[in-house]
Amino acid sequence: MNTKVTIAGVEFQNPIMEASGTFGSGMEYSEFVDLNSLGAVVTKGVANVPWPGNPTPRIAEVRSGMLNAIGLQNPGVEVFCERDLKFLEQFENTKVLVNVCGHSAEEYIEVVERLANEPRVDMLEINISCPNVKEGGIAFGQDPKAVEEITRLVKSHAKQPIVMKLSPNVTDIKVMAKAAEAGGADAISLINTLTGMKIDVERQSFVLANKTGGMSGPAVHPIAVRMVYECANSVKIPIIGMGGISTWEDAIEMMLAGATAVSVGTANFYNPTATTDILAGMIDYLERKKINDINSIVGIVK
Amino acid sequence: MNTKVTIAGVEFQNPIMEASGTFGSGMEYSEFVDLNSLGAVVTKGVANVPWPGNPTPRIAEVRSGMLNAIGLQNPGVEVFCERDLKFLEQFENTKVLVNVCGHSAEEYIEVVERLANEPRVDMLEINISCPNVKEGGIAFGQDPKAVEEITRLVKSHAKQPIVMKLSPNVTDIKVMAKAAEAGGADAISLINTLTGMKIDVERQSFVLANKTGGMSGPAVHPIAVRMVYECANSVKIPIIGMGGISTWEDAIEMMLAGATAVSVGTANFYNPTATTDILAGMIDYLERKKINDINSIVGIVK
Amino acid sequence: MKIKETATVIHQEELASGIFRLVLETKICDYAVPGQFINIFPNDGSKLLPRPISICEINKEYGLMVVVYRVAGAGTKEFSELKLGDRVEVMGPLGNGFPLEGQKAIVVGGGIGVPPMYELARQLPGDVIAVMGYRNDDLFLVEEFTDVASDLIIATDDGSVGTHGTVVDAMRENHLTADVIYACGPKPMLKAVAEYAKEKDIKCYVSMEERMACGVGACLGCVCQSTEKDDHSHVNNKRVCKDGPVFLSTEVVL
Amino acid sequence: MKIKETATVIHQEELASGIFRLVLETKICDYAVPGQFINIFPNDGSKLLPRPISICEINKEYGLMVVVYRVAGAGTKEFSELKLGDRVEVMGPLGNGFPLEGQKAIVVGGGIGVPPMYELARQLPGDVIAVMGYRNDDLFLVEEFTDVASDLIIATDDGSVGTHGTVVDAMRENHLTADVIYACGPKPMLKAVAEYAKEKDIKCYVSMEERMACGVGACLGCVCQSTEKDDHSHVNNKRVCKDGPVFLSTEVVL
Ligand SMILES: Cc1cc2nc3c(=O)[nH]c(=O)nc-3n(C[C@H](O)[C@H](O)[C@H](O)COP(=O)(O)OP(=O)(O)OC[C@H]3O[C@@H](n4cnc5c(N)ncnc54)[C@H](O)[C@@H]3O)c2cc1C
Ligand SMILES: Cc1cc2nc3c(=O)[nH]c(=O)nc-3n(C[C@H](O)[C@H](O)[C@H](O)COP(=O)(O)OP(=O)(O)OC[C@H]3O[C@@H](n4cnc5c(N)ncnc54)[C@H](O)[C@@H]3O)c2cc1C
Ligand SMILES: Cc1cc2nc3c(=O)[nH]c(=O)nc-3n(C[C@H](O)[C@H](O)[C@H](O)COP(=O)(O)O)c2cc1C
Ligand SMILES: Cc1cc2nc3c(=O)[nH]c(=O)nc-3n(C[C@H](O)[C@H](O)[C@H](O)COP(=O)(O)O)c2cc1C
Ligand code: FES
Ligand code: FES
Repeated sequence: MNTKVTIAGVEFQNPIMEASGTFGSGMEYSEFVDLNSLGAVVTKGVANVPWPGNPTPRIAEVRSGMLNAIGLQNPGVEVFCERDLKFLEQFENTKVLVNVCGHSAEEYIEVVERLANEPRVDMLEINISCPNVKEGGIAFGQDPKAVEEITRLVKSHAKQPIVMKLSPNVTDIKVMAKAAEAGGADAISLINTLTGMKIDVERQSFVLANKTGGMSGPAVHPIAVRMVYECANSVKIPIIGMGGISTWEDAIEMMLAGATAVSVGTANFYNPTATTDILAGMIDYLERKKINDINSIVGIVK
Repeated sequence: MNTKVTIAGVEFQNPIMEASGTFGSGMEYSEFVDLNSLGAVVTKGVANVPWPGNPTPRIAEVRSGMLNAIGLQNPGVEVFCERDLKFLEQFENTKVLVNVCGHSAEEYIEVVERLANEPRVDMLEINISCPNVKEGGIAFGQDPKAVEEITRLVKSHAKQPIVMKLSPNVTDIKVMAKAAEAGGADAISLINTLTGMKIDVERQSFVLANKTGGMSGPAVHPIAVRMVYECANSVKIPIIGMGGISTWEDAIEMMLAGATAVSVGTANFYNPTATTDILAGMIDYLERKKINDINSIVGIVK
Repeated sequence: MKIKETATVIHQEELASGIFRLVLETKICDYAVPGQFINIFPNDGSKLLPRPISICEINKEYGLMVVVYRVAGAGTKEFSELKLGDRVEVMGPLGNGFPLEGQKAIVVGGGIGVPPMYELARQLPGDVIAVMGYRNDDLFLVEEFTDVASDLIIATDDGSVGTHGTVVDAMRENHLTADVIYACGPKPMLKAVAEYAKEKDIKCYVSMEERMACGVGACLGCVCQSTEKDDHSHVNNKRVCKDGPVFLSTEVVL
Repeated sequence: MKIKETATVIHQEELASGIFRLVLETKICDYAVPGQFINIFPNDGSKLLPRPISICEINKEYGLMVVVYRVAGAGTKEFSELKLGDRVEVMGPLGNGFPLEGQKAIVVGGGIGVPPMYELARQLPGDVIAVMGYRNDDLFLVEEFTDVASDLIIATDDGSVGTHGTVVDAMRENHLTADVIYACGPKPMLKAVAEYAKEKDIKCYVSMEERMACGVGACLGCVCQSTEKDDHSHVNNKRVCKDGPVFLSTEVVL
């Protein structure tokens, strides 16, 4: 059976990645998961310089999901290259997607250029959809003109293929997908988190120091499936689908809706072997259904 | 202790309503709940003529929520007045909000005019946010200009105060709230359902005949709280908050975020006494916190 | 009168592969009639919607109600793990039951449509012929029907027991006639039974199934198409939960 | 080595009002040291995140681990209903434990910070003085500390037992000194203990608390402010779950 999928010329041994920010650079979860068995590791968002992130509490639980307001804490691209990319060198079968964040176009470009000659970087995921930072992030991702522009700019500086990561906090995701495509994106990934809020009724104050946070987990899955479906039927570039995937059924659902590959995020937090468990379940499903090539289920539900 | 709240001059004995479409006109739940103890009954969306709604399946379960694609099946405003409004006459302590739907401005106006002289109608909730009908509904609710226009038009024909019901499927809910306010809305209510999708992986087809459905239930609550908060800090007109309220904590959270009243929808399906249970819990909370007037918690978390 | 309450599990056993018999202590049985159903709610907080399950047996004396269900997904899986003394939320009785008619009745059940016919067969005033369809020889409730029906005819898809084929094949084979037919099972079976009834000019009641949310007629989720304009929405849609689940076969589009 | 597995409940009892002692059979105990914690996962599918709970007692011989927790919300409420034989998902051991140091140590626990000091007191090589703070006379683990500490000093907020006041009031009252202090409890208490230690020039370890998601250092949810740039993100943030929960009192901003 073939489980290989190809996105922008990069071949993945299988369509399972973990979602940026939920897995570090893989180091912490390597005690539970053989990173070499994943399609790709998608690293935590990295900026040109270290970012301290938001004050705590940064985490809140909601029903069938969670809110986070990490605020893209990261050590900056230098340390990232020296430590995280170096660590990832040993996992030869697995591709590496580096998630890139910035407050401004210049900052994105600085990171992209620094990564240009790093052989371990197979693809760049450009995060224009983080709801937890004041400038940059989601501001880029909610206006189609800005999406197209930043895509074009990043693309012109990038050596590796670029995946634009879209925000679900928009009226029409198809418009954003088309803007990314028009700007020259090699692929899109969605969804990033939905902006939510939790108030502690006893303390009469916000649970998160940042007031709002990004919602993820199974609660957002139906919205993610809908958006992946809408995009798959609007653009020709491939889609990496994510949002609440925690079982193999969720992953298959996302592929049937039109995703070529899928990322697993929040599920890692309650099941550290979620990625490999999901992959095993998908393979069982394909065998049971006598499907020889995983690519043949992509987007077949119309 | 005062539990009375006032919206657009209409006084409600308490801030608990049930959400349109989840309670019929109250008849079916009157075996479980004394309708006379609610702040208001909000009726299922009614159009100028009977609507058959969508094909089945219309219901799908998702984690901590559900999808529905009823498609606004309703008997038309004539039957509604003769049967449902008549039934509601006996509950004198409870206000009646009639939820109005239409495919076009003309259809909304026809309903609003038919209801103008019905004494049992205390307020109109104008549904410009239903994701389950092809024309009308959400199309009005996703464009600020359209929101303002339809609000102005309905307001000019309405005898009762109007509440504009907003869609959460937008980039910036504040813009929609301001548009409704500019159009002359007496209040806004939010959120309607978030558009979602579920695919049956065994049958490789959509679970809902309509493909997409509106997501409701606890899963959407953090998004609803965030949006109510954003609107409360953007407009001066009062807000009826809803979306996933199933416990008294959820209701208090919504009021702390800025809602003057709250609606309970999906929770009725798994707890037919959800409305009165929630009211009892809220009163306990206020007593425990020695709060004499429920109005004093509205929007105090900033 | 409808009740929502926490019922206590008195007994549970697996009757056939994946088919469970659950005995609940619940006041619902005081008001229940055959053909009605109850909503059972998963305890797991992520599964909100009711699982509608037909009433299989009512024991008013002891306040007990029996349901028989197939493990179809996560909710029924959870139910199958309930043990003596466990507690589970239930609501009912819901819908309208079968009118009890006729000197001679045929009760027809297919698959998981078998159980609701049992209490009906017990309560019918006249002679009862039971026609039950199963996939294979993994039968259930056979003794029960043997006790209450004057005749029990079995059909299996694989021919391992009784007639090789459907319940309608079995009815034809046995040239069955009666004053009234009651049927519960998958839609194609209901359609075939309704056609048989029409041919033989027998009155026929069918029990329908649809995805539900409220279970009480409020949400309009569970409609089936009716041949005439319905009283509620005036649009040829009947609510399975409130106007049904039992309908005259001529009332609904099968 | 960290493990995620399904543990079996061996015993549960309520030690004081709302304070439960849960004994689990889990392989985690093979690798655990005092001061580490485990993640316990609710069985309810709508509650996804782990509940971090400190290890109170390790019994490697029988493969048992004891945790003591307070019912604080829905997750711990669910745990409090676990009975012998029930199964629950756990992950651990997580974080770094207390370094075992000194000829004479003071172990300080406040409220639900009391339990983690027990296994520490058992394993410390030198003399141990235990100083435990409670709200009122609803004490717990007193016998246990009496057995393992050379002295047990109690402080209560309402003065019903021991010193009327905080653990630090009790430490001052008894003019306590030692080579090292270990403390777990609410942040204001940790701050006061750290100040006492500084005054007396005693090395001091504190165990910190923060909202967590992954528990393994991946999500950056649980950071506390560190006095120096941290090794991981280079931004004065240490991860409680991975770099802690035990820190030198001088390493972190209290
Ligand atoms: C009036 C009525 C009576 C029924 N009586 C019985 C009975 O006596 N025994 C029995 O085994 N089954 C019966 N069913 C079917 C039973 O309701 C479903 O098998 C059950 O709800 C599946 O739940 P699940 O969580 O295991 O499956 P899932 O697929 O996980 O359920 C997901 C959602 O879909 C709904 N759903 C799934 N299948 C059906 C279905 N076939 N009909 C309606 N809703 C469904 C569930 O209620 C739930 O809301 C009846 C259905 C209806 C409408
Ligand atoms: C390292 C560490 C060790 C701990 N050891 C113990 C212990 O030994 N005994 C004990 O009783 N408690 C301990 N706690 C606190 C315990 O984790 C919380 O009381 C518990 O998670 C509350 O869960 P809940 O579902 O009952 O509350 P809820 O408020 O419903 O929980 C909602 C969410 O918030 C998180 N949360 C709530 N309170 C806290 C808190 N104080 N700290 C961290 N997360 C929290 C929960 O984990 C959950 O994700 C420890 C916390 C940490 C960080
Ligand atoms: C704690 C946390 C941190 C995240 N950090 C990032 C990030 O740095 N960059 C990014 O593009 N997305 C980030 N995300 C979003 C996820 O990559 C993913 O898009 C989202 O969580 C939805 O998937 P899930 O429901 O499977 O978690 C983060 C999510 C979580 C929960
Ligand atoms: C079955 C169903 C039918 C609904 N019908 C309507 C409707 O007719 N008009 C309307 O404005 N909203 C309708 N809604 C939306 C609800 O009124 C409410 O805005 C939404 O469900 C969020 O609240 P909840 O999470 O408490 O259900 C419907 C929702 C459901 C679940
Ligand atoms: S399930 Fe709501 S009307 Fe039938
Ligand atoms: S909880 Fe994720 S880093 Fe600590």
